[in-house]
Amino acid sequence: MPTIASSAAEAVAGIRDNSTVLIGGFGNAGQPMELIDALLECGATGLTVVNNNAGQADAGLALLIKERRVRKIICSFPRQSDSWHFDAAYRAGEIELELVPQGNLAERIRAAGAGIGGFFTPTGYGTMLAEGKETRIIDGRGHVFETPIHADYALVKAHIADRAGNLLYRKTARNFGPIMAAAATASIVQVGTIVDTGALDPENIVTPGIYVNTIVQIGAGAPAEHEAQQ
Amino acid sequence: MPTIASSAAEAVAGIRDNSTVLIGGFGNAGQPMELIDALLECGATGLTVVNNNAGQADAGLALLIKERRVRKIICSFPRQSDSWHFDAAYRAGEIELELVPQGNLAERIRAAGAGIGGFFTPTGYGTMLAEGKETRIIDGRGHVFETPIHADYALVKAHIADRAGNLLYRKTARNFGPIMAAAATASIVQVGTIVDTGALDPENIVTPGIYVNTIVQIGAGAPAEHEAQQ
Amino acid sequence: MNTQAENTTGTRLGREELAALVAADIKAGSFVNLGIGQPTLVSNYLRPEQAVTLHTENGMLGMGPEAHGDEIDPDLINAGKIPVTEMPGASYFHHADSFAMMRGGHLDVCVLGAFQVSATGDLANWHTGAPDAIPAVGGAMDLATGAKEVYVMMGLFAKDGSSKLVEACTYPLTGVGCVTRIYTNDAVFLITADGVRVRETFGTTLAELRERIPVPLEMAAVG
Amino acid sequence: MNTQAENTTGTRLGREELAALVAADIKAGSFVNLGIGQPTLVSNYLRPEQAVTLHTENGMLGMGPEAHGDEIDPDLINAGKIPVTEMPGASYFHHADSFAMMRGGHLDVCVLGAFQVSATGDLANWHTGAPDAIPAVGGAMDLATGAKEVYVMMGLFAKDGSSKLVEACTYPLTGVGCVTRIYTNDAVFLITADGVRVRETFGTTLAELRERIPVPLEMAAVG
Repeated sequence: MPTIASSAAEAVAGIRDNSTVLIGGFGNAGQPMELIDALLECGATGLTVVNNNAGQADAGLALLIKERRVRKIICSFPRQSDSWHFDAAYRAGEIELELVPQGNLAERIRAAGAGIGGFFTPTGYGTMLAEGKETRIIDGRGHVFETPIHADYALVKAHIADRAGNLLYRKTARNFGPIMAAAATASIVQVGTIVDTGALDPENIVTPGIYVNTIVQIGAGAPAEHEAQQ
Repeated sequence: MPTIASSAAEAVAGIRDNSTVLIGGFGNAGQPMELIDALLECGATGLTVVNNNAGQADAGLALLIKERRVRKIICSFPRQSDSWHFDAAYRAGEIELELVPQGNLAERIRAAGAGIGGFFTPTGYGTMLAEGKETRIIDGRGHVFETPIHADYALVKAHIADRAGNLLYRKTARNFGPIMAAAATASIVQVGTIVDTGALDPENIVTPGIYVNTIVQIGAGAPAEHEAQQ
Repeated sequence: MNTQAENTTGTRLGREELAALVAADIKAGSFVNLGIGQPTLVSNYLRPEQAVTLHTENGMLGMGPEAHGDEIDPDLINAGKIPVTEMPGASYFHHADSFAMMRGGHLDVCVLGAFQVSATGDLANWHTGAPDAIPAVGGAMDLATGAKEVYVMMGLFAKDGSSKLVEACTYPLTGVGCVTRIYTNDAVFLITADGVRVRETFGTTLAELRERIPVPLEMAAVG
Repeated sequence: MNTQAENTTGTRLGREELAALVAADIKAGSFVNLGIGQPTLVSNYLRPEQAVTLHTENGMLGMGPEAHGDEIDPDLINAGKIPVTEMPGASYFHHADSFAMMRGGHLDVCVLGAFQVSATGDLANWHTGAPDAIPAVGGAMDLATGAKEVYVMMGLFAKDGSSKLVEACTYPLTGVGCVTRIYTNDAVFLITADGVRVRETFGTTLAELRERIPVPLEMAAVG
């Protein structure tokens, strides 16, 4: 059974220095903004962060980077028009970047949750992102060996949770949430709504509660037209 | 867009000799019995079949094996109290058996659909089922290298399809269906009900229509209390 | 650990008592997979306040008791292909997701039967190794490899009187170094990095066990 | 293939005409991913009767046109982070499932921009290779590697007049041997096992192209 925290601050209070933290979201969709803000407030530093991007503008992950809390970032697309805090930290040599093709990033996170020790993927073969990596020709096609990305924590935004931790997401805000929840030792999830156990149709659960450790309800959450079905 | 076949016979008519065929189901749940019967009728032989079991009693896959249409079976649990047709074929040396731990079987099928060239799994390490296979110690733990199981066809039973091929399953009848549909060049799906495109909630689709080539509606299908939501 | 204070009770445990003991040892809130056969009995002794969630590897969390009469739904079965029921908070998923859950170490406890367990926790429970046997493994290797804790329930002695707790398994292995506890009618054993420890005995003594079991045995420290 | 009968038209294609040409070439019923930038224009020219299903790698099949006004939903965006809409028959899935769909070869066509394409279909479209550039790859390598057909849309010549269709890419590669067609304002090229074939030209000739492009060129057989 997950813990239900009363605030984002309480939800992230256990995050220690030098942790690896998966942070969900693609653009603003599915980004656990209140949990990231709370992580900034709690002061944990020396973090390894895994996210599709490396922060945008002056909010969320960008502020964590600005404050030099992030020692290393593993992501697919750091450089954006408004990634100035990452750009500055990177050019100053104050953040380590591991650049991973987006699908390899997703599959490596999935592998961690699924107990896979590593896998061969065709993506990236023959490119500079495969340099130094083991390669293998399988059925005539070049493949690169990629390893799982395990993490101490995942910060995830979902739409609705029940008290058993089962999660529903909303549209393309689903993105990295389900695989990150499964890959972390402890998953911390912010949701718009918490409903009683039994209120969600078991056929439609996207993240089973086994992957969820802490839930916190934040604000009015996402639009409410997608209600729990039963 | 999938083809909507008017009968199981029409749905399987394209299956050629020496094909590899994934067959869904765990026990009777999710077993595409009418498609298997039609496969028996259509006469295709020299098949490689992938299923969790190797047929039970005097029906379905057991009859395919009895008629010596199956050259090789890849499965996790062939021997059961009523697997007499498999037992006889096996003892006569008339069927090849590739025995795979159930989770490795599922992951190998998933890998085929996901374009993964192979993966290291801890399951089976140090056992006779790893003999002759590549092994590797990863983070202090023994792993076995397993390869994807690609197939020409998948025979799957789902609960409801829309005309775009999106599928819902029912309870534990989901089992191998979604990963088999993704792993085959052509997926043939029997369902209880076909609804118009747009009648299913996009949040709840289990198998997206991209993985479905042929649909056939069979009988009254499964119990109807789990209706399409929108 | 609530039974460690009294390391020996007067009589050998029956089948149901053993299931009750395993059930009582499972921590509240655990996610558990119970293997086919004797381990399934454990579910009868889980108390609602333990809030244990049962996993069945054919794609479900929140499995309820066996279904009877009108409850029977052919689409809702467990790994032993027995009709079961659904608890509030249940979820369904496909086979790859289900075994990912196991392999990924998300289940707290898995309870399995066994032919033999070695002093280092190797498990043999899927194949007799007889030359004419048709092998069938199912999910046994996945279960043995995946769960955080693997509890074995078995008779301590084979029909010929030989110990099933052995120095090294002679039957084909299911998993290497995976078993953490062995529950038998005669005693409970803990497999530790320092060797096999006897947590408690039922109608027998450490000395008697040492005579019949070809593995160094010590009593567990009482905690 | 409907344009093969007339291999040359009078004038260089505009941006919109090129998008229309690509759209017309996509087979009915295809599953297609349109890359960020110029390829996105193609969606404006897909006809409803083509029944093309659009994939966006951030977890959706059945993506509709860009959302405007009240349609805008911050939870429904495309890979370029632009609000979009949902078509009947859409489905949502997580990132690993979405890229499994791509990597597994289930998309019929992916349309991408490019810095350079080689005569053997190598693609360079993610990184200028400038020493001070901060690299960002996103889903480019996954798209290039996964789709059954990779169509590139690009200007044929760089600002300095050099050909972007090259013998070997000088920019860092996105994928090896993955491009099957190149759509430019001047000509359409097919990458075949026998070399580069010119399917049609727009306001130029094979002879003119041969002068400026450092790759052996032949006209495609008209079929």
